[in-house]
Amino acid sequence: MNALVAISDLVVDFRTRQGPVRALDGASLAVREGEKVGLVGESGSGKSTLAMALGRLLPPNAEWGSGELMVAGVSVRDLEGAALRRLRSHTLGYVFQDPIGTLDPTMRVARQLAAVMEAGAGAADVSSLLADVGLQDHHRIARSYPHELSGGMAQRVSIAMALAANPKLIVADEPTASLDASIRGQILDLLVSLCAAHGTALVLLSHDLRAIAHCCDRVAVMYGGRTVEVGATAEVFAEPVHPYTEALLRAAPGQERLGGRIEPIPGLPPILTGRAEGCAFEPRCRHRIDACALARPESSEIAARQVICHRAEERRPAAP
Amino acid sequence: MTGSVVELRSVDVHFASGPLWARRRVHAAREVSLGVAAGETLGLVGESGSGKTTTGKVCLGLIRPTTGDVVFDGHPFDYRRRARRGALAAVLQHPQWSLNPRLHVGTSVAEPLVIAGIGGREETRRQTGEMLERVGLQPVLAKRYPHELSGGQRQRVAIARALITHPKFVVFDEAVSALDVSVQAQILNLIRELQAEAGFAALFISHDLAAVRYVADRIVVMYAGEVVESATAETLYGRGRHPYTRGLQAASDLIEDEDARLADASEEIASEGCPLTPRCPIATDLCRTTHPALRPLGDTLVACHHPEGRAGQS
Amino acid sequence: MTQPPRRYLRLPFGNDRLSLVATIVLVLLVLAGLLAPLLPIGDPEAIGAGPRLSPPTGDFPLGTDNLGRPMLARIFEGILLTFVVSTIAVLIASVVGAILGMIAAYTHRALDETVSRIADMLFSFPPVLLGLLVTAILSPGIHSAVAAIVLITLPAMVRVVRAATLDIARRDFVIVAEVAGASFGRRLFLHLLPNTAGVVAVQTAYSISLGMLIESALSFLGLGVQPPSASLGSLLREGALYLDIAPWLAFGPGALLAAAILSVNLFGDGLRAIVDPLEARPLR
Amino acid sequence: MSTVARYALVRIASACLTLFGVAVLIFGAIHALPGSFEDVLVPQAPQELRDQIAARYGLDRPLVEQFGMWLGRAIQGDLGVSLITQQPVAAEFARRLPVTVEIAGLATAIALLVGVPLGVLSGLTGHRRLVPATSRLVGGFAMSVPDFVVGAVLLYVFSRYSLWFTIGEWTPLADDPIANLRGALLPAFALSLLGIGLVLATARHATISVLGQDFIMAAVARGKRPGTVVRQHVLRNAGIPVITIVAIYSGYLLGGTIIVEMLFSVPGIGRYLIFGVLNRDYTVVQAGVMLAATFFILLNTLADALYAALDPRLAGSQGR
Repeated sequence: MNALVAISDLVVDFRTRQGPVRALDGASLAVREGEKVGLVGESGSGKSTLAMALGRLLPPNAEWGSGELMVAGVSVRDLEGAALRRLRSHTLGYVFQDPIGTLDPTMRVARQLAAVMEAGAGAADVSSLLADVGLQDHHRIARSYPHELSGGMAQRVSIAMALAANPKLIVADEPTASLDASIRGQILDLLVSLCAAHGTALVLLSHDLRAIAHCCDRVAVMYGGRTVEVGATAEVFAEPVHPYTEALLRAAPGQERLGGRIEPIPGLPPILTGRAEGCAFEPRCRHRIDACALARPESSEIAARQVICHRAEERRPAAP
Repeated sequence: MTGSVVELRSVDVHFASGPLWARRRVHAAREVSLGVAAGETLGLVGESGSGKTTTGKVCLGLIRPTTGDVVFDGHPFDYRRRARRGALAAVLQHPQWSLNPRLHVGTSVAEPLVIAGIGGREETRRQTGEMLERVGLQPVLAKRYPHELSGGQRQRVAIARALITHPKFVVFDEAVSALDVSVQAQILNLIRELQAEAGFAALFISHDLAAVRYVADRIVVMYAGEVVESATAETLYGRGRHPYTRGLQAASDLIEDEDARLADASEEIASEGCPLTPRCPIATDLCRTTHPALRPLGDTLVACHHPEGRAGQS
Repeated sequence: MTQPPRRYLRLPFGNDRLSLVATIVLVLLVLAGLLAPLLPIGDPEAIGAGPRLSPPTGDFPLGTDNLGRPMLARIFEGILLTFVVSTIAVLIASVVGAILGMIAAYTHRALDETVSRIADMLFSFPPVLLGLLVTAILSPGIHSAVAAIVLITLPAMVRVVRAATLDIARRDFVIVAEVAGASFGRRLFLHLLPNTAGVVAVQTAYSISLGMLIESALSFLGLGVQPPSASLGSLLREGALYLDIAPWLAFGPGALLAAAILSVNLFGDGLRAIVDPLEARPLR
Repeated sequence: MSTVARYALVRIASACLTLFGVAVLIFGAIHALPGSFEDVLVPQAPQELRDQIAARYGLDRPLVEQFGMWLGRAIQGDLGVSLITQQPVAAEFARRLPVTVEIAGLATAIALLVGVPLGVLSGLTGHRRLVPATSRLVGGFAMSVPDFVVGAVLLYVFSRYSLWFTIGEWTPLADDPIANLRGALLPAFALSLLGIGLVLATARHATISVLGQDFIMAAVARGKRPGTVVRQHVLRNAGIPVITIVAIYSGYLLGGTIIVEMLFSVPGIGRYLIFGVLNRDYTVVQAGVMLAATFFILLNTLADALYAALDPRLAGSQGR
């Protein structure tokens, strides 16, 4: 399988009134064709910036620094005009957090769907597309306005729109965060099964570790604008190498036993204004050593994962 | 339920909703009964529109029930504000709106004391500082404005303000939902510690079963304004009895459960019979016609005709 | 790590220079009106101080009117009158409107319905027409100009404050204060009022510009300020009579009126940008 | 009954209610305050003559009864007789109405034709610093210069160098359309300036806020051309607030024509009304204000109907 996405040492800053804020501080990630990759991180970790950078959709106050971002063999950074639109319309498909807000409130669903399909697509094509995303009642839904749909139905419509042009990669940014808990599972399942059926790669952004564990082959954990641990999902979650991954797993409620305690990570996530000179997680880390604050850790390969930590070698998991 | 600090007895809440030309009557709560004892945390879980926030507001006296009774500390709820100053408190959802943006943090924390008329100026300042320290903040933050604080810090301040009068009853409505995972855990542990220390009765409302299960002793599950299951936290670490509870569990644990796949139906709430029928994986004709009553099953109360799942139907 | 650059001086409108310039112009205009009696520009009401209908000269920088009064002095008197009349009227409307709007939004629903309905009714009179009606009833003069401006700007203020109050009243900190047992007055004055003040200020600024427009329109029609006092509108009315032979009489007050209203509007824009910042996101 | 039908019914009922309230307000204001009918007709007459006149006009009856009679006649199209000229008021208004409607219509058309394109364009290019400043200045200038100032300037310039336009002569449209336009364009332009400013500012603000919505970002992420996004999504959504402002502006026009008709000696309703006010001809004032308010309420109701067509969320069940 070929690399569909290749990101290496990508740096992105945002200009703000209070000066520059660094969103990506040397992020690296590769996605192969048809692969499902999870991107985990808290708000401010840079995962949304990374996702938007894939389609060159960053807001105007963003500044691309050093590093490379290749999608399907072309450098996204230099794309302009028709080539950029082609990347967005044919190579990539986006699914966003608020499904009702991403649909035009003044247009019926059928018209919005027809607009993203090939010219000449008729009502039958719209119906079959809706049926594909599990909407049985497609006549009624095609005639509906977005506000008349439930969040779950609207997200199915958005997924249909993202898949309409048969893209190579779907980028889903917290696709279930605004939905009711009881239907999150089915929306994720739908997304994963459709991607599998079309051979489409998936980049799934979430702060919900369980969702990532459920859906993705590989996971990239982000902190302070860097991908601090990248590896096979099951292995990373079973035996995390990076202390942040470990701490994150312990902090999420749900996996503890009755009467057990979850262990919060002390302190707050960092806001970087420039290149981090040490490890960004150092102030909150239980395993920190003197070197962590002084030297910037580089990526190393440990047990088939990429880990950015000074102590990665000593934390190597026991061989299976 | 004896010894309850707050008790709802068969509370119904109706209100008119929508514009004049599409006015509907909405049943926000139907026959809701629950009680919270001192030192106990009752979890209330359900998705948007389930009536959990309405129930919380009834407990706080912000909404008067259409029918049914609210009992506070053994007496019918006294809706005159003087009667309950300092006895009730709330921590709500939005960190960006939890504090008045025009007031110093310290002023906001001290406000319940000032309203209740407890202590002089010096005493108030001392208690504000102490309270900030107890929620893990530096007392110097009292001189800051809310916009200078992070979301997690603002929720800590909101908790400090809620507890400063030593209330008997505190409602936490989606108090951690807007926070990041690592900060969420800090606040959940803080709530647990403070309750063990201060012994107030707490109602913890959330759509996140995992968070509710972590802080609560007992859990009430609501759907479409009704209580569908009431169980101990211990029970819900295992398998829930109501299909809706199992749907929530499947979502939070992402487990495969044939009886837990709730549909995303277009008309979500049935007008007759069990309200979950259109979405329920194990619904039968009985469910479509007859409304299930809340009945005991072991140490659990459940409103379902088939609490044992598909296997139990045979 | 690099620190963001520090700003040592903060101007009221930050980097919004247009609003800053407008504010300075506004202050200068009002100062000119206030200090006019001390300046060596003549007495605005001295009939025959110079030749009649004189074009601008060294002695009379803006010429003289049909009674030989110096136009510069009359314009300075006029700008002050126009500004003061509309500001007083709008301040009355703002106070009444803010109180009505807040109470309507935060008390009983029936009161809210009543207040909103009356505001809607007042709003359904075209502004100048409402001014005409008021002067028709009260007889022309400053008092009816003030009444007209109050009635015209009040409904918009009520609407704006009501909407802002509804928005703030559902916020967490207001609900929490109510749970803690805060009195109605406390919630109103400590929590709602300070958080709607920005909106009131913006609306007041825009209302003042509308008020100046109304006052000068009524005076232009001869229904506002009566001689011998002069506002910019009444000066323009006189000027329009001599447009063929002495156009400078009309252009001075006209230009100044436009400048004053523009300054108030730009000042309002600056205020709005502070209260309700709207970031532009371009298409690419 | 469908929601749409019920929505229409409620709108119409509320318009009628507002109209009735306005009628009460006007009638009450004119009759309750000092300066009565007799004072206007026969200022220094002896008491018997005053009583006679009062009886003739029904002024000796209770106020409620007078109001009822007036309203009853007004609904049948009888607006009374002018106190000064003794001519029926309704006929006078009917004769002058087309002139005022023409000028107001022309002014609205100019405001939309100039304001909408400029506003949308400046909203779309809002990130360049010069554009917002220029559009603020142009829009602010248009909104700030009172129409009688513009009118005076136009009057001065064109009475000196006539340049095709005519001033002070009015040819009815039916007689000679070209000659009519030569007289109507200048007053219409003077009136339209405020409209241009209002429409420009509103269109700009609406465009900017629509551009910030998620569905625009989603459309861009689908690789749509900027022109397509503007045509399909921006214009439709930004049109809603523009309609509101045009409805408010046309209300202003009803008063604005008074001044411009005076200045340019146009024989419309405004001039008739101002003479009514100056002579305290209460029947004329009462009828004129009532007519204008009716027209304004009608316009607002129409605008509401238009939004409901453009924005399905309004007529529907008001979201979830």
